[in-house]
Amino acid sequence: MNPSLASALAVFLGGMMLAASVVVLFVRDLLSAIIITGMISLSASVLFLLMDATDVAITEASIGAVLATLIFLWGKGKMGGRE
Amino acid sequence: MIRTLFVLLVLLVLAAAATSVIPHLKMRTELDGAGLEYARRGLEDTGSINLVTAVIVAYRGLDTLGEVVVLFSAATSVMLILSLFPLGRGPTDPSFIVAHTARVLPAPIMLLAVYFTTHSHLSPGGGFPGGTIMASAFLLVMLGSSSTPAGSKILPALEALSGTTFGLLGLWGTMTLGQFLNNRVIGIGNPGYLVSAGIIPLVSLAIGVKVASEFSGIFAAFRKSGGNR
Amino acid sequence: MVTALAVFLPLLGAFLTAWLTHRNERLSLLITRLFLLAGLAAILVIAARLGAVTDGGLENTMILRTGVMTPPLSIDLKVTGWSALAAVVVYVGALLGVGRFSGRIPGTQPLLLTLVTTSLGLMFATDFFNSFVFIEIGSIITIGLTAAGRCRRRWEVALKTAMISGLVTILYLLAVVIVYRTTGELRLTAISTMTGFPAILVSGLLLTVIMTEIKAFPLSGWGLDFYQGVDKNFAAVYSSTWSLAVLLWSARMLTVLPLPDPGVLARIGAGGLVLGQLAGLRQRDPGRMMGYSTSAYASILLILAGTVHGADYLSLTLLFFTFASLSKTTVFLMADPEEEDDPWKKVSGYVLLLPLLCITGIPPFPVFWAKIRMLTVLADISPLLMGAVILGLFFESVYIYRLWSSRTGPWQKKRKYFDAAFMGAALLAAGTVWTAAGAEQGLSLSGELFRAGFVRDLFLAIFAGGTLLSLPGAFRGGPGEKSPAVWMLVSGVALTLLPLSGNGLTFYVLWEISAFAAVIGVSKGARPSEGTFWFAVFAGAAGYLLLASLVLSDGAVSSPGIPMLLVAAAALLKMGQGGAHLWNVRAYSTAPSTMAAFLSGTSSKAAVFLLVFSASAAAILPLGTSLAWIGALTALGMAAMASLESDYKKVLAYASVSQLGYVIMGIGLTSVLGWTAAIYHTFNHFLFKSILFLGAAGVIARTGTSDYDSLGGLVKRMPLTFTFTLISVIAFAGVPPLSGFGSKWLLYNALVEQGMLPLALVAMFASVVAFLYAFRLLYAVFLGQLAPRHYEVKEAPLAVLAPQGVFTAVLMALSFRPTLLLDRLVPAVASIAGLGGEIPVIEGTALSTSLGYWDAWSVGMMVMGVFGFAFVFYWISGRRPIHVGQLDIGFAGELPPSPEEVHYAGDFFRPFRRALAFLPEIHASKVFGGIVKTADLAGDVFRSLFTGDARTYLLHSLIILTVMILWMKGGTP
Amino acid sequence: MNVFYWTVAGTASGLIIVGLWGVLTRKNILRIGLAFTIADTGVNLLLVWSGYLPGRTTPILNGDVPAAEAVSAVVDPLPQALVLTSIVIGVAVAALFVVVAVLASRRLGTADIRRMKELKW
Repeated sequence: MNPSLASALAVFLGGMMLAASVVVLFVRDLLSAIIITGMISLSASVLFLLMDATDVAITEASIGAVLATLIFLWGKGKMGGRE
Repeated sequence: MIRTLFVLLVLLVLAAAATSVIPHLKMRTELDGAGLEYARRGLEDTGSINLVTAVIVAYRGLDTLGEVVVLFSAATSVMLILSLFPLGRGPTDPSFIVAHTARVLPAPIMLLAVYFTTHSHLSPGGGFPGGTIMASAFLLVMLGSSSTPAGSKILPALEALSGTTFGLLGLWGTMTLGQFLNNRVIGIGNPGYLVSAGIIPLVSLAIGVKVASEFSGIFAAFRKSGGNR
Repeated sequence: MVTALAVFLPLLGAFLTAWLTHRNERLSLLITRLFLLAGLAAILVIAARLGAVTDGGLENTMILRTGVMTPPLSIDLKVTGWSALAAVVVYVGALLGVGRFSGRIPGTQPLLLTLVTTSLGLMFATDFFNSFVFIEIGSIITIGLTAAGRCRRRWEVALKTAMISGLVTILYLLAVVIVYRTTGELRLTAISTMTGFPAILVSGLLLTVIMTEIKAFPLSGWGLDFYQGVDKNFAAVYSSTWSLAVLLWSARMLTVLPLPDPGVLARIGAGGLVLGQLAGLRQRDPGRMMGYSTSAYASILLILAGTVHGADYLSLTLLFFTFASLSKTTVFLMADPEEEDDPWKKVSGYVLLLPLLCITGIPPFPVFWAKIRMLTVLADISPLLMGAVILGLFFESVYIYRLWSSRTGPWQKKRKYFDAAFMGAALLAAGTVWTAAGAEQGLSLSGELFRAGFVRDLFLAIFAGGTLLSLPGAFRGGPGEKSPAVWMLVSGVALTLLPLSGNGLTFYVLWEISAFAAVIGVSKGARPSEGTFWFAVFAGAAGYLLLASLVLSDGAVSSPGIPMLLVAAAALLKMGQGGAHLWNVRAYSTAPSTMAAFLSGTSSKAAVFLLVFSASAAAILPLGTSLAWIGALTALGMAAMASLESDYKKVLAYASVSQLGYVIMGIGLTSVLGWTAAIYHTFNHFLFKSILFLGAAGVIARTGTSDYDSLGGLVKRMPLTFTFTLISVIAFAGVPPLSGFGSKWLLYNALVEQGMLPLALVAMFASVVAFLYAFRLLYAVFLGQLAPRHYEVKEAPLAVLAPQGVFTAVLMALSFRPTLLLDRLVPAVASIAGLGGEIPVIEGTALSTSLGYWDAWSVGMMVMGVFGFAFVFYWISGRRPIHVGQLDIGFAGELPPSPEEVHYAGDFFRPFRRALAFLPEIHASKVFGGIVKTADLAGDVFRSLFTGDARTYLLHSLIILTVMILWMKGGTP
Repeated sequence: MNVFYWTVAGTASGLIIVGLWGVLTRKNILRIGLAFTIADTGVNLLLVWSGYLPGRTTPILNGDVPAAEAVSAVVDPLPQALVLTSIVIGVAVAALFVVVAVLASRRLGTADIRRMKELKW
């Protein structure tokens, strides 16, 4: 991939991820927080791809992004409204 | 609030103190250390085209065994805890859409998973993502049925079988070549073909099945105590 | 192959049982045991091949290669003799705990088996990332088993553990990044080659990880909560599997950390030991105490890593941590998890003793050998560091003793709860024998530490004779007491061997054995807990002072300067001087009476022996005058306390301390006369205090009370006891012609000779006060009105009466013929180098000094003559005596207002009470109370760090990390 | 390429700091779990980043990359292998954490970590 394109993408993704991570901490709704965390993981897997780590990208997408999110969703469901 | 700011301050001081390490982490342009060796001789040593798999399954197979054990422990713990302290409310009837999706999708998903798992030495993928995808197929099956699917009965057996296989494959290496988990106990064959790289495909398959059964076990335990809402 | 089997067999078993556990629980449990046994066999084979047990091959290695090629490309597991032995403990711990934990909570077997493989893997790991994987498995299983355990607070504990392990993961992986980027590989040994700031950063990260994982203060908060809240059966398994593995892995890691200055570790460790254990002082929850103790061992590891190297390091870490782990396992196995608040409620302290003493490192338990070697090394590096370590260890022993002495429950009848615990105890005992036999220090008794001669033989006679004569009574416990005979015998034998010790270490070992056997003996009393605790604490303090002195003076019992000061302090504590009588009074009054007789009469002479033989006169000279004053004031104060007290045993306890004050006074004079007086008085005290306490034992055994107000008038019921007591009271009151006068006379001579008139006045005044309590004792117990419930009381049992007879015979012989002793004592003392002053001369039966002479034989004969004459005159004069019955009280027609006042010994010295109120009990209590309170307050400051909020614990870790990085960064340009 | 390199490093470190910040300050235990996940993601990024070399390809020696030129053509495979392990460990721990958190909040009646400190001092 074009180096400058990669850089631009990295800056964009990185900025988004950092912003999203702060949002996760402060957003009121836990459901949104979980979804946003999943998005951060997904963005990370794109960064992995940009760093030529295909195996890692696949694993992060399937395990880190999907599975972890499912687990947290289950947890939120089971925990109910307890805050 | 004060706590929030204080903690941030501590973390920033820590980060600032650690910044001196930056000059030591400049971007490399050439490989060095162990990475260089892997790139240089990895194919020759293991017969695996995918060097990451070569490292995971062959060179540092012990780490991977450990990794499998991590999953095993976590899954066993989760199942144990949820069986000791049930959360109530068993599986609910699936909706029409879910039920039908669940009937169609698992087969192609399974195919993808098997490909990932068995071709780990040839292309990206490997036992872990493969196993996870297998588990998601199982999850779909589970979501599509109102009772616990029949498959979950054989899960523990599969788990035990794949785990034991992994262990025994490892001990085979110790017995013949004096090296636990050596992949060259059978010839490494012709790199690039499915049947090559010694026992790497076998180990990957064992890992895949093991991971799949662990995650499926977790899902089943979750499901039993109420499923997703 | 064997290595692979040893490591991976349990894992295969885990896979198998994971499948089985849903089907056949019993089969699954059986398979678990079988796999563990097979693994144990394999590891034993390895240990034998490495020569770890017999040939000390701790450094021999055996490599288990994995993967393809060799490190740094692949991963090795390296088994050393050192880790093989630890692995044996892991297997043993798992085997001991499997039935108790997995047997009670089905479904835990796979996790338990995996934990074993993981523990072994971590101990054998040579790869940085591989270690990480093992650490993660261990944490996960810990969380899982904690949550599955039978304990109310399982969720809280599991969550905290999970959060800690989350932080550890992050810090560790950061270290992995830096290590790989700067060294290009991941072997553990590569870390030590790092330099510059990356080295500092990695050191900081790993040190934080290690301190958190091994629960070193101040990162021990979660560990304390863990041990308090966790299922005790799981804690048993955890202690000797995962906890041990992490400790030993950390032990290796600490040696490869690229620290700019390894001394940092020792400082962190020593500081953590003192402050952390200070925080533990006030601890009441037994589980949490074990947590604090774990934290102490973590600090010890840091200290060792900073100071000791090579083979010494290996053997020390092995001794410390394997035995501490096994002990902890044994302690936890004795807990009853059904009792949530205090799982040890039903355990009698007796069965807890072995593992607890093992943890505190009392000789001859294995940890002791490690401890003394560590202290020896530290003394060379920095005495201050050593002092800090000793202080920390003492704090630890305080709460451990409290844990022990507060368990007063009856013997647990349910044997099944104790099977595993007994196994653990047996293993500890075997380990003790093994280490003691292999201890390089050589426990030979053939050497001569103490110059042979009359003085030594005299003490030998005291120890042997006192033990033999106190023993018969010990077989017959008083009301509510259990027989202390066994422990008295152990203590006595150790005492008897004391004068024969060949070196300082032997002396110390015997000293401690004697002390702690006596502590156990005391615990057999009717209401033991308080007395036992205080006795243990003071004995522990004295022991640590002695140990410090030994280490500082290179194994001699003492040498001038600080070591002598420490020895003197130890002896004073042991003799209850200068305010330390708190323990004597509490221990003697709660102990079985014969045990008190043994302690006061015989055992207390060990401290005199120590002082006499460790003090070259030159060494003691600078202390002399202060010693003499301490002795004098104690003699006076304690005599006053004795007069005001109305508990038989307490009176004797105060009296005992008071009399030992004279001994201290004599020793403080550093003159021939002074020492002669001191040793002579020691022997006298041995005689009359044994008689008095044995007499008290007889009285208490028969009447069931030691309260003056309920006694009285026993003279007709127990005439022999009365006679013996009378004789010894005359003796110690210092009335001629009996022997107490002789030693006091010598002492006054010595005081006057040295020009210490004020001291002489105090001593004489103390003698007057002594007369008060001696007089009251006779009246309160034997004279006056006999209480109706004692009408049928019989003479004391023969077991205590006969020894009193023997003692009295010796006392009488010595009274009339003191030269029997002095003939040899005076030349022996005179030949001790460095003692100044006049040498008394013995001519015939008379002893003379420049101030005058004393002829006991003539005086005795004269007194007898006078009495005989009076008796004969009385007899001839023909007056018939009127017999007055004991109950015949003439009150001139008045009825006594209340029954107590009939007994006129009740509150006998009320008038003196106010006059003497300024005296010591109050002040001693205040001083010690102040010390305790200050320590508690200081401890509370550090305790308050542990808020219970897991986030705070994580914050501690991060703050420590930041501080360490900044600190080390500042240290290197 | 330096921009890319340091951007990833900055993102990763930022995620770690924010994640830890969240762990140390949030009260809901599930959110603390999320914060851990974020920090983990940051650490994983950092690991892969440490094996990154500019202008190279995935360490797979198929037709595009001949084995002989591998040394100058592929990125470092080792950190990738480590990250795979780390990801799996991360999700395993997360699963256990969530289960414990759920049960803790059910048994204690609250998901507030400040209430989970019965054991202290």
